[in-house]
Amino acid sequence: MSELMTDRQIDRSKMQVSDEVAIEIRNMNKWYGSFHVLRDINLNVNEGERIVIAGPSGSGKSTLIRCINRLEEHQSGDIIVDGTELSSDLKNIDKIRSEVGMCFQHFNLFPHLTILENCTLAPIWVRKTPRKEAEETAMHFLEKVKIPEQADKYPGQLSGGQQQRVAIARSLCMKPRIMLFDEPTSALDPEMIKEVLDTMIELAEEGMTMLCVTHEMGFARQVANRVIFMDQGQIVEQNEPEEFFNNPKSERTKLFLSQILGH
Amino acid sequence: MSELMTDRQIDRSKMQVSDEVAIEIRNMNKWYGSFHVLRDINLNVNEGERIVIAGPSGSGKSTLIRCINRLEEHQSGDIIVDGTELSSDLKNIDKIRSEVGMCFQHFNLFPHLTILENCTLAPIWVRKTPRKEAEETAMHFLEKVKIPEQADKYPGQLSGGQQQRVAIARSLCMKPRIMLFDEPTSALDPEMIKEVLDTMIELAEEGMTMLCVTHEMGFARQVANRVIFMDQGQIVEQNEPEEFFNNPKSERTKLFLSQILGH
Amino acid sequence: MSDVSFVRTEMLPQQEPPGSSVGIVGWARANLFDGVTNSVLTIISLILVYFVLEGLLSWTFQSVWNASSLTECREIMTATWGKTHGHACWAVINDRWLQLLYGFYPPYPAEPGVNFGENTGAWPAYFRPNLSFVLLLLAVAPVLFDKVPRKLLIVTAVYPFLMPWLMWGGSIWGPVMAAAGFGIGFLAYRLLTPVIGGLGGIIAAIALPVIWWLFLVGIVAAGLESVVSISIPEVESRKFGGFMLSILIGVVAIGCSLPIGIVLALGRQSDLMIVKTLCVGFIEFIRGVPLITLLFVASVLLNVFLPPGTQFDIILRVLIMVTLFASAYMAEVVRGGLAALPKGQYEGADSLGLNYWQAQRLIIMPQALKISIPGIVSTFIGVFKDTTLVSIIGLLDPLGLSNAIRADAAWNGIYWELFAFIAFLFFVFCFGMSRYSMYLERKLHKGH
Amino acid sequence: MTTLTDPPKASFRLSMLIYDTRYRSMTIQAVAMIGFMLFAAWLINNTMTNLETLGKTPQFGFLLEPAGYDINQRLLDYNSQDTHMRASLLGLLNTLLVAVMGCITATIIGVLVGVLRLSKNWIVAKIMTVYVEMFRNVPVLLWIVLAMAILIESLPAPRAFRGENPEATMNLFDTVAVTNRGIYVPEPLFSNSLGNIHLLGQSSLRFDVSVDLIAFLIVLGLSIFGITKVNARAKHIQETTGERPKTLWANLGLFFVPTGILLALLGFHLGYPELKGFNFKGGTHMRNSLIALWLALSLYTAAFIAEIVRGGILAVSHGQTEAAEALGMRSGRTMRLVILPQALRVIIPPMISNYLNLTKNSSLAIAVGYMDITGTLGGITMNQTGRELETVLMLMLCYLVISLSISMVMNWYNNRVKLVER
Amino acid sequence: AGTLDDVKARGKLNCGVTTGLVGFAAPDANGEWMGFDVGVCRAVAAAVLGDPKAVEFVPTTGKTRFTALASGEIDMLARNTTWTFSRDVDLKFTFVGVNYYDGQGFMVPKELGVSSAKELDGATVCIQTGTTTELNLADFFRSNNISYEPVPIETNAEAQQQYLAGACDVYTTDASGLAATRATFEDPSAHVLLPEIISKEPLGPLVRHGDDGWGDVVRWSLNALVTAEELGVTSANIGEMAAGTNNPEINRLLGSEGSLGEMLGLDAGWAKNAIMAGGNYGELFEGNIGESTPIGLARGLNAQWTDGGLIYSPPFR
Ligand SMILES: Nc1ncnc2c1ncn2[C@@H]1O[C@H](COP(=O)(O)OP(=O)(O)OP(=O)(O)O)[C@@H](O)[C@H]1O
Ligand SMILES: Nc1ncnc2c1ncn2[C@@H]1O[C@H](COP(=O)(O)OP(=O)(O)OP(=O)(O)O)[C@@H](O)[C@H]1O
Ligand SMILES: NC(=O)CC[C@H](N)C(=O)O
Ligand SMILES: [Mg+2]
Ligand SMILES: [Mg+2]
Repeated sequence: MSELMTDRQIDRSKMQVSDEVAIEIRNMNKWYGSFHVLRDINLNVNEGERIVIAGPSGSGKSTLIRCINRLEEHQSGDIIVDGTELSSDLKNIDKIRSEVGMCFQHFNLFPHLTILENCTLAPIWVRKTPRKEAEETAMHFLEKVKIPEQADKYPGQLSGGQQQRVAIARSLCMKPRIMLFDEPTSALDPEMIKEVLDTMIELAEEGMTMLCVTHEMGFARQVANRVIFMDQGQIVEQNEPEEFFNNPKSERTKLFLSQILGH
Repeated sequence: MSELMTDRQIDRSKMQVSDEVAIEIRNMNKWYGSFHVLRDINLNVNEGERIVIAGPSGSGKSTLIRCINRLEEHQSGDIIVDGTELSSDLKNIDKIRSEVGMCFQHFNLFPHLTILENCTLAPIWVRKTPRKEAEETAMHFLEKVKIPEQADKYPGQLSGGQQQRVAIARSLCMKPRIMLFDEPTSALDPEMIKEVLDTMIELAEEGMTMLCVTHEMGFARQVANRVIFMDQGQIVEQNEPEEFFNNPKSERTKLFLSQILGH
Repeated sequence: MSDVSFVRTEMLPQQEPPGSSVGIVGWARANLFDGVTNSVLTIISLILVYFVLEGLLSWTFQSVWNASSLTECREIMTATWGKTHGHACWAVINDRWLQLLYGFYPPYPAEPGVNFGENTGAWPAYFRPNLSFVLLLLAVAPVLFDKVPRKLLIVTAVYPFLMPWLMWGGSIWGPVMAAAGFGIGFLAYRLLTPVIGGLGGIIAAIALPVIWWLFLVGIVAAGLESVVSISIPEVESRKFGGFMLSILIGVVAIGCSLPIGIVLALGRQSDLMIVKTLCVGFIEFIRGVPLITLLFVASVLLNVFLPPGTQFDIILRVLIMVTLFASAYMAEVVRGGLAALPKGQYEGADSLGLNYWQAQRLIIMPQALKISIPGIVSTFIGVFKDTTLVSIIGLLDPLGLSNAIRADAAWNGIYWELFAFIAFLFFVFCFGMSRYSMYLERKLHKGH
Repeated sequence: MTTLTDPPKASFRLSMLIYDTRYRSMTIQAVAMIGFMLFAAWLINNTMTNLETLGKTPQFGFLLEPAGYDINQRLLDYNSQDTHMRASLLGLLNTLLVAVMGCITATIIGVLVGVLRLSKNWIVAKIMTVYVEMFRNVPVLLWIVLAMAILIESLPAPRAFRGENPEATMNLFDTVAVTNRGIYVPEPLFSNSLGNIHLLGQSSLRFDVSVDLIAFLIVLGLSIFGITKVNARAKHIQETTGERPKTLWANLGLFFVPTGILLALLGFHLGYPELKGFNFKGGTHMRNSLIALWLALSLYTAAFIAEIVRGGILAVSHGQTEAAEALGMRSGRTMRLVILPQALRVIIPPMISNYLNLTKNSSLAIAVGYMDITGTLGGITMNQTGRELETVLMLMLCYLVISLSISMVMNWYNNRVKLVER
Repeated sequence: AGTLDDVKARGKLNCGVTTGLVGFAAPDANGEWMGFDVGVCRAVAAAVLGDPKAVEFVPTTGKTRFTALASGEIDMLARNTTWTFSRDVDLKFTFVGVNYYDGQGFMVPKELGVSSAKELDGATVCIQTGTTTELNLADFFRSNNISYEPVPIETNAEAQQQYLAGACDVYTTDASGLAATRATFEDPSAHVLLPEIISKEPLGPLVRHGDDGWGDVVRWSLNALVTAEELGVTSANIGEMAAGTNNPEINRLLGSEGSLGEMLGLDAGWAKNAIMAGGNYGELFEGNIGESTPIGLARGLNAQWTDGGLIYSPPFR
């Protein structure tokens, strides 16, 4: 996959990692029917960390991050987000979901609402923010992703890159402390990828905790402070990006890296 | 856009231009509703000429060549193809269409017919050729475009480049004296573009009169004997390829060339 | 962050999921008892199903099959179970099922004494509707399924002429000569076009068959019949009834409405203002009124609209009206198919020099119709169900027959058994077809 | 062909009518028009000749003659001496009545079933599937007849309520009687009634408007106006502070207090049905013919609506639900704010064409003796007067007007909700 | 051409009957139509075509019967139809005679304890739509100033079901129909016919106006049946009688004397054929609806005039 197509200077100094734990996953297992899709996952994410998850298709990357905001249910082990344990307790789920933003591969904007409405919907109904305030926040984030002028259009009228940026803005409007990205650029054309990655880098610079499933290795190298490699539902290797790319330990990782960096 | 990716020697000597007029367009104007899409077009094409039409999107290139076989109706001026004036007279239209072959960007093959049937349909029904003969001709042209072995497949089973070549063969089966191409390669992957361009070059070598809307500047340079540049419904500049590329006269052309050759 | 670096040394094996989430227990947990509301719903549903089945099954299966009248049925019930309620008397179906299926279609050749004497049971003429039905399946098979050999298309082409002959009987020359009309049209076009030009050829190709059908078919057919007599006994349409009638009306209506519907759809799509207005007017008119009013027209008005003295029987009149009715719906279905075709197909055809009709016939229609098949099947189901309305104007379709049967002294007072049987047959037919159209829809989805 | 002279400017030739695209379309249209006119003329001519021989020239005078028959289920006053026109009017109202009632219940049942078919509960989903398939694949006429039969056979006759130890009793504290002749419910009565206004005098189209009703509607209107005000304020507050104040009690109060006062002023009381003689007297009677038709049409149409609803919901991609959930919205809100608005676009157009079908199917009322317009104008009136042409034409006209109005609404809606796209 | 010629040319008589009324017309399991009205059709067919089986029975509802006849779809209608002024004059049909003198009656369950129609105030009445009985009913209750609630029903079978289930208190239609219906009840004795007969319902076959020749054929076919009973000609003894008797009227009737058949445009044995088809009037009556059948109607008004009834045929002369 191509290197990150950004020409700006990335300011790694701002990306501070505190040592407060944001997400803690302990011995987590998940099955789809009788298919063991996540096996004994252990993962600690500190606040401000930027983690990239990579791995071959079907290795359970999406499933893992979907478990974190309970879009999928895990069957054993614990997931603790920001001190709250994810259980079947609806209140906990609500609490966690409003602190974890999620950004999908296919954006999943609401086509019947304008961009602005997309961004204000959840703050108004979930956070009970006054409309005015919600709209101001929304405009703030839309400016941040550089499309304030599209606020009154409908998603169908935007390009893919713009839509993905709206999706990010929409999550940000809930002021989450953690952002999950599931292959946010893989449905986009090369030019648009750049737009979206730029936005993500900016977020990283502001110290947002991020978990990102992506194969943009340039992004991983420059932004992440940890890369996790998954295979067959397990975390096979994790390391700092430099180490990970230059000096992979496991055979599986080597094979994978040779493939995706090779061509 | 990339240079022509062909490695074969192009034999320009064979490409003779006679001085018989194949297409004559005089003061032609066309409107879509109240939108003046073609303005005062004057163009003479001699038999054997190979003309490339270029220009920015929306400049009316497609409309122009669609007018030549009356897929669109023009409102004023004359178009005379091979001595027949294009008027509302159905007989003339039929006559011209059977002498002018057209090849679309999206191929427009008939998905319910096999390749062979696609190619024999018009000869049998329009030219009233006996089926046997039509099939022989079809196979001949399929061989020419190098896919005789696909004759019994359906279009859906072929790759884009193969489909486009079938589309060319289909037109050729009507033994047209003039071929019109509307961005025949722009829906194709780079590798497939080569296949199609090769086929077109071969045609050119055989002295076929060709009008081709394309942005393959390599093709234009090597094959065309005239390049026409259109903008806003007008012919802005026309010249021999060498002159056109190396020494454009109009500002508009310069700008355009810098854009498409630049990146 | 010293804990960052981690390498798994050995891969974990695939484990069995916790017991509660798989197997029957897991399934039940996930699908039936997932939360309080769901559990309550499940229990209520189970109780409901139990009561319905209990009543229905005992009624259906603890029943009387052999009796010659309702009274006898009741006697048997009283003797067996001590009460007459809660038990079905299927004897009425046993007694009348042939009638419910075939109406009054003679079980023997319609003109007794021809070859078979008065012996009514000798040579069941039921084989004629049965054969028609089997041939129908053969005729539509190549249209509906890709894998069927193309040769069967011959059956499809012959069927429209063969079916009326089988059903109504009479001389074979009538249908043959009617089919010959198409041959005449074709020949006229072929032979006359070089002589009098394309336009003349077309006019001749239309006019000659029409003249042939209107004036000559009868005479020629009669002549041929007197020379070489090939005929089977005639059956008046009055004798048609029961499910045979429903199927007949449905099949004829769909068969005939297809060409009309195509023409209407093309008219509605065209940019010729008047043609378009006429087509839209017709379609919207037909779709705007209930079928029953059209049937009223068939039964009380059609004769008024036709030239004085025209006589043709009620079944034909109903066939005409139901056909018109189906055409309007068919036109909309076909229009949907046309709209789904990319514009490039029209342009491709144009650029090759095909004229309008050639393009329609060779390029557009084959594709549009294929897309429309699910819609056509649904229309057929609708029309087939709607054939029950003919009972209101006195035709003896299954519902009409149920009235007639209940008017027989032997079965006066019977009720549920008849309707259950009729509903069951309709269900089997329609359900089968709707499944088929779903299968088609899925296939179409995959194909694109 | 090097030199091209000016192309010959051909003068008009007859063959251009066929071969010239400009004239050809005119030719075709002219031919179509002439063909249509000839056909119409032929029809009209036949009709005229035939009617002359039958001695029935078309005329509509019969509409003003006394009908002579009675109508049991009626929305306006009527007796057998009223004209055929009034009988038709009553029929038309009955058609509309059952159509409107049917559409409402069909929608409710259909939406419910459609949603339940998607339920995670296997058995509920399966039951709903059985229901849908059962109703979709059996003719509606059969269902109407069966519904009637079930009502008649399974409910108690009025005489079962009689005697010392009646086999059947009234429901809901003796206020509602469910019998096999229909359902008797309490009717509203006013002791200080304001009377009626008679409109259109003695003509066949006359109708009465109850002043009580008008007063009631006005007060209700005012209440609802008040409620919208309260809600608007609540919305305003929500937009400024984020919290939506509880409006339930204010709404309830606004709704019930004024109307309650008005009803008290008018001396509102309920007239209860009571078994007198052969039948229940008093109360409002919904005849079983109406109920059977209503039930059958609703259940039949609901099966189709259920499929539409299911399809509509499935058409909204799962990603939408996930996105909403990821934003922290609960399932109820997700449904209301995200899924439904999108599903409705897909659902409404086919739904309306099903309403149309229901209205047309209501013409099967004759099968159960419900006096809709097909039963009156197209049934008894046609039969007693022998004016087939006139009655059938009028009948079609009525349905056509209803259908076209519904189609117009549909087109309007479709244009309004088109998704904005590039 | 006249209807008679049409029928002869066709070789079949199209006869309209009801879609089903016990005793009057209904198809059996073999699709053979049976009943009193059917008998009239067969007699006419036998008279005209010599074959009682040469009939095409066209089931009609109360609604379609008149249009079927007016449009020529059927040649005659024998569908327990009442002879009324407007049907004759306005709808333009010729009633050729009366095969059953009827009147509209009421049937109620015995347990209601009703003994007179006047006590039916407030009752729910089942009634067939599109019939004279529907109009009579409205008139009757109106003139007696009592209220009722009509339950309009399309067919007799449906009406019977509703009545039995108690969906209506009373069923009213032609008394013959009532008796026929009651006869098939599980317990006929639980239901009574009220004494009032509120209308005259002369039921008879009818044809279109404007073809008197055909009207005569049907009329005299019916009369032949009546006269045959009066003269003692039965299907059993008709064979020997046809050979010639000493009663000249019988001879004229059966064609051994005179040329009545020729005058009608039929062959001489026309009446003989008609009578052989199903017997004379009395035999038809007894065989289909008479006291020996489950329906069990007494002759009553429909006895021969010689027995004090109204059945009376003009002379064959
Ligand atoms: N709803 C489901 N039911 C059953 N199996 C599923 C389901 N969703 C995913 N799976 C399976 O679980 C495994 C992991 O899926 P997941 O989507 O997490 O992979 P991934 O690593 O995100 O792959 P990709 O890079 O292709 O997105 C796959 O084998 C997939 O087939
Ligand atoms: N059917 C139509 N109705 C109205 N306007 C049209 C129609 N087709 C094309 N146009 C307009 O006419 C102009 C010329 O269109 P045309 O397709 O000829 O451009 P083009 O030069 O081929 O552009 P491209 O390179 O994008 O294919 C455009 O502005 C287009 O929007
Ligand atoms: N019950 C009937 O169908 C006939 C009723 C009545 N004799 C009539 O002619 O109208
Ligand atoms: Mg994934
Ligand atoms: Mg173009």
